[in-house]
Amino acid sequence: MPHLLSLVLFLPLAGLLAVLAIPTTQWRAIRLTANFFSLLTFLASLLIPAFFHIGVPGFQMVERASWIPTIGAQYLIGIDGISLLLVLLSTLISALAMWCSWNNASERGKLYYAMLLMLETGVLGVFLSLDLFLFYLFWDVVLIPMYFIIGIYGGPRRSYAAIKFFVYTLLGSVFMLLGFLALYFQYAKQFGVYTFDLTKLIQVTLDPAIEKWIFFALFLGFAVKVPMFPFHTWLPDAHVEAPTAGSVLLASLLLKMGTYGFIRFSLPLLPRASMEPWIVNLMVTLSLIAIIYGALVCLTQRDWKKLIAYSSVSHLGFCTLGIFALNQSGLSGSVIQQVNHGISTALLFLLVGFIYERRHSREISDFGGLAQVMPAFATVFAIAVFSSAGLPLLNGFIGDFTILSGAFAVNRIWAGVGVIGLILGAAYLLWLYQRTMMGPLKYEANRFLSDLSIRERLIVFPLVILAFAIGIYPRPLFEAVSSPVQEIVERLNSVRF
Amino acid sequence: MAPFSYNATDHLALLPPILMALFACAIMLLDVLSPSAESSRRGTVFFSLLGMTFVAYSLALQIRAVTHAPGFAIPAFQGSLIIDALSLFTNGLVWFSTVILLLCAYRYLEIAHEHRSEFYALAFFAECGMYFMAGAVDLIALFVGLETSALAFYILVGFTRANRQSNEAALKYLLLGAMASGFVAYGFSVLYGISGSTQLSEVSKAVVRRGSADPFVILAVVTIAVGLLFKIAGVPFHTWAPDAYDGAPTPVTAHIAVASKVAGFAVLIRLLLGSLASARPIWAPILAVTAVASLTVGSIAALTQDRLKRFFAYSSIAHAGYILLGFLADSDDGRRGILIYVFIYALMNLGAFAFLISLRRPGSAADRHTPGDLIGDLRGLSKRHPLQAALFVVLLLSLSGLPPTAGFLAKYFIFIALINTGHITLAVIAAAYVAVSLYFYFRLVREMYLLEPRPAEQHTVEPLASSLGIRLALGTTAGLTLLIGLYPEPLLRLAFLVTGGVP
Amino acid sequence: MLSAALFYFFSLLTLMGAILCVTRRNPVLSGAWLIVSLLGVAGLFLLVGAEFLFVAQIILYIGGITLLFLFVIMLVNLEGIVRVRQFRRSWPLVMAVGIGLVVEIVILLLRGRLPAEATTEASAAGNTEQLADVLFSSYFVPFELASVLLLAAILGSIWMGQRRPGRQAHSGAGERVE
Amino acid sequence: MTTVSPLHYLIVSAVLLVIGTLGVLLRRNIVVILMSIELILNAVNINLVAFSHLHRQVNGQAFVLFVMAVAVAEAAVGLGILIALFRNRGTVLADEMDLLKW
Repeated sequence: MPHLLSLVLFLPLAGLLAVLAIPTTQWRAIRLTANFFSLLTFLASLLIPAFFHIGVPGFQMVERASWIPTIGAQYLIGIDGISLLLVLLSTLISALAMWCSWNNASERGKLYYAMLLMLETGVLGVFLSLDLFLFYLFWDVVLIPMYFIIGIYGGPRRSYAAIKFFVYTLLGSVFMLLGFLALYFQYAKQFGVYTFDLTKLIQVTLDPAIEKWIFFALFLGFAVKVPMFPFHTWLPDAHVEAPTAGSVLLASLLLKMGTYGFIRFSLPLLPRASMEPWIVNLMVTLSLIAIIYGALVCLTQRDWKKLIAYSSVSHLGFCTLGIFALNQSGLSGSVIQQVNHGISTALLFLLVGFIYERRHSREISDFGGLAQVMPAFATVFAIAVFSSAGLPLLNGFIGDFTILSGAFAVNRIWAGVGVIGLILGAAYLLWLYQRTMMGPLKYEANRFLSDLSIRERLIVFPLVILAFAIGIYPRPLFEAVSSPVQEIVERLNSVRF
Repeated sequence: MAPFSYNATDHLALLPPILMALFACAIMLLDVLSPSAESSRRGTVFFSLLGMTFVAYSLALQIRAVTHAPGFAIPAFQGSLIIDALSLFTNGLVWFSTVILLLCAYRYLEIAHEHRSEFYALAFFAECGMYFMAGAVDLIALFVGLETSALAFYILVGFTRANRQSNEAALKYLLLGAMASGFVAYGFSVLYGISGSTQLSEVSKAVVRRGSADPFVILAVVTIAVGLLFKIAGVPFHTWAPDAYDGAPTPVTAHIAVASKVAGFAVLIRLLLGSLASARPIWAPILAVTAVASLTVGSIAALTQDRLKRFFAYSSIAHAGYILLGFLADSDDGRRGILIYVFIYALMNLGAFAFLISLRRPGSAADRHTPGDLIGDLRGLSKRHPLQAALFVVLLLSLSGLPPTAGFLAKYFIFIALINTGHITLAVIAAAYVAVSLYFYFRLVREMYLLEPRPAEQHTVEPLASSLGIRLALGTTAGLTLLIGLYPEPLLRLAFLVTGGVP
Repeated sequence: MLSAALFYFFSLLTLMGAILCVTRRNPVLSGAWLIVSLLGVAGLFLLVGAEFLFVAQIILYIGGITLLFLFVIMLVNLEGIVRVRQFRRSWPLVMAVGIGLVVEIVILLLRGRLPAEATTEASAAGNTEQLADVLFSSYFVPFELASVLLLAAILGSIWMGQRRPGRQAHSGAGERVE
Repeated sequence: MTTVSPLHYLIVSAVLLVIGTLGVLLRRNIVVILMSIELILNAVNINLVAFSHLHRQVNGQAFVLFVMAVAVAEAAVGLGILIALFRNRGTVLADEMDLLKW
């Protein structure tokens, strides 16, 4: 399969064109086409591991084509263990998100599905690009459909949330672009060639001061997206107002773009700046603040969805903590935790969405004792909560544990604060579960809520399976990430004096 | 005194403006001769499009000749006109803008009850003037070209003479524009004084000889820079722009925003980066202040507008700020950035204005708000006209500089030029304003997509006043905007070719 | 000596005329002072041997433009205008800037050095012939273009000045009352 | 003080330029603003003629002819628009054009 990656990347785009070709009134056909294409993309992406060689260093299945030769930008995509996991996650989550919107968005379904498909291509492009220019293009392309998904199909404050999300992330990304350009010129100065090729740019040696400036330019782009602590204010608004599919995609995939950016670009391209003690301390401090702050805010939430949104701040704090532990277990834990968070948050948001469709409320106090009327829902929700809280046997545990062991190796206090965050996390999640599911049925209105439908069960099924599978047998994941992570760690160590 | 001669190259250089002037006269004659008013109207449109075809052919002849010429330039008329890459680039864009004007004007003028052949004749006169702005290398030819186009524009702005706003816009444009030309002329007179010649090549030598600290050079460069910044509406010389844009018939607004600005930038390039390049220390600070002020005022004022054309006036002021930043980067990258930006600016603004024209619906001319004037008129448009709305979104994305549209590349090259020449602060400012511009452009998207139509308007599903010409214009520009964003290589090649040729 | 005296006389005429032109309350007076100023300029032209321009200035400007001004002033009935405030409120600031500007430009001019005066004597041909010669050789292109400019101006002023058929109601007397 | 150098002309011209500019910026009466623009263009003409004299050539004087043509055209069109405006509005005050902020 010579062009498998391109196929995966552009299948959703083909779906987008197909959807646009169908008249608006035929919304059933639109729905079917969109789901078909996203499923097809997922199936195609399942072929990637068959051609992927685990443990081989560098990028694989690289496709290179001339695109804008005058500025040295190429169509250059490739994959390594880290992006492999994220690509598989993206295609799966996109397909599920598409499917979970089966019953809504009929009125303006065409635009909705078109935007979802565009988003899928954008996210896949971000994880596949090895050319900085191409990467930036996909990075920004992702924002456009998200704006419309939140803005048109979201909650009451959707217009505010959508533009806030858009402007925040764009502001970050233009500075990221300036950072890329600085790198580009530094490379051209040293080698006399203009290129955005990641594998080439890595050879550039930078003046320490410039390297730090570039680091912070990139940091702005990635940190807004993650979001790291002071840049997180767009996240609760966007999540709460977004429709279910939007929240799922936002939490599971879009946030990962930020952490992926750190791992793929900041660390390998700017190793000295990334190892600079004060920068590492700053990054870790921000991560720890995010962990604790996110958890504390969760404890005070009354809105079900907002709580889950803030839990992402906390969980992503673990991911960035793992990254800036700058060692093998921290980094691989971080990557695996990104996948895990994708799975567990997707589950949580899907379940909130299912409840909201039935009850049209997200106030935690409106529920209570749901386990009696919706046993299947309660079970899946329990799995999601335990997975998110990091209980053993479930996927969350693996990631958290690896990250904390990585952090512990560097600084015990970091690990200590992390553990506190973990405990707080368990507290707010279990409390949420208790308030909504356990006890007697609080309101009569909830008595006749129907349990999960077949479609809903089928949607959550793969995620539940994955949560258990990763929790019990995480080895394939570790194997996939170990080689690329090792390369990064070696690169970092090679510049350490 | 050299005896007068007229040879083949002179003829080639003068062919396009001769055609323009001839067709302008012919159009007026046609109006007198044609039997009925209706046939006269249609005839005028087709005849003017025919004229544009001839002009295109003559420009194509020039392109063919230039590619064989040494140094990609053909001087004509003893060095008062030149055919080179810059002039052809500018004339191409002006031509395109004029065609869009002709395509869109018909419907608009019909609605305003002012569909007269004079409009088309004036459009040709304006183009004729801009031809000389692009190609003149003699102070007098340049000045007369500048004035011819400006004068035609004053009249076009006030063309809907029954409309007070149009009158006032024209008058204000004329008063400030005439003052600006006065400054330019004053600067030219000083340049003539120090060089003893009106030819730019001689002027350039004199300026180099005197250096950039010479008082006369300072006087000339400052007055010329101020005058030209008036023409392209850089802050603080922009006060005429929102009123002129708002009051003018929308097709004319598009033409001022695009053709007149493109030609203005061609003059700026020819003068500041050409003949007065050695005076960079004088004009660079003026341009830097104007650029940053334009970005700021343009972006902030656009946030508060509720009238569409004023909104686009401020938006184009902000764009002028970006283009001016390109002048500050003293490198080929900078020159290329300017050209690429100008090209893409022309494309996306023409599209945006074509869309605005299609919003226009019949209403009383005395009304302050004819339908289609306010940003609120866009509300719920995505439901009524999904395709037009989508195309407009593409253009807005491009205007705010987001990939994968052409607008991103325009800003990208300005960033590149700034970073490469060490203007990091300016690059950061420019980058920050991208986010601001996103915010204000997406106010329009919000109106179209996010907000429900007002209850009163839900019943009146009026068709857009869209003619074939308008649809053609909107489709072409939006399509090209997207295409260039995805595959910009041909445009970049063109820009490289042109920067090779600027004297 | 005589030429110096004449220079100062004409300069005074020009500048006084200009100042009075822009400060008069009544536009008719402004127009009159404009004529004085333009006459001064014409005199200056004569002093440096631009005879043709001297004639053109008098015929074109004073005979043409100024009359046009006066004609329009009569046409648009400016009685009310005379009694209202004539200057913008920001005038002190703008005045200060203006005076600063004059000082600045004069300093620049004084510090600058003029190009050496050409030594070649003017050719035997008269001023008008010489002018015609350059106009039809070096400046052939702008000369032709100027015809387009003037054509556009004619077209435009006719279009603007024309009374629109069926729209006279808009210029009714009732609207003029401010 | 006996010989008049071109510099004297330039100074007269500069003062005239500024008077004209101030007229444009300060006056409210549009007719007077148009007259001020004529003053600016006359400043240019004085400059050109003085330089033309300095260089002993007539190129500058040719330029003056073009500036005059431009002045005529601007005045004609400006007054034309003024009449159209007066028909619609009945005022010739620049800042009473209240539909559009000055």
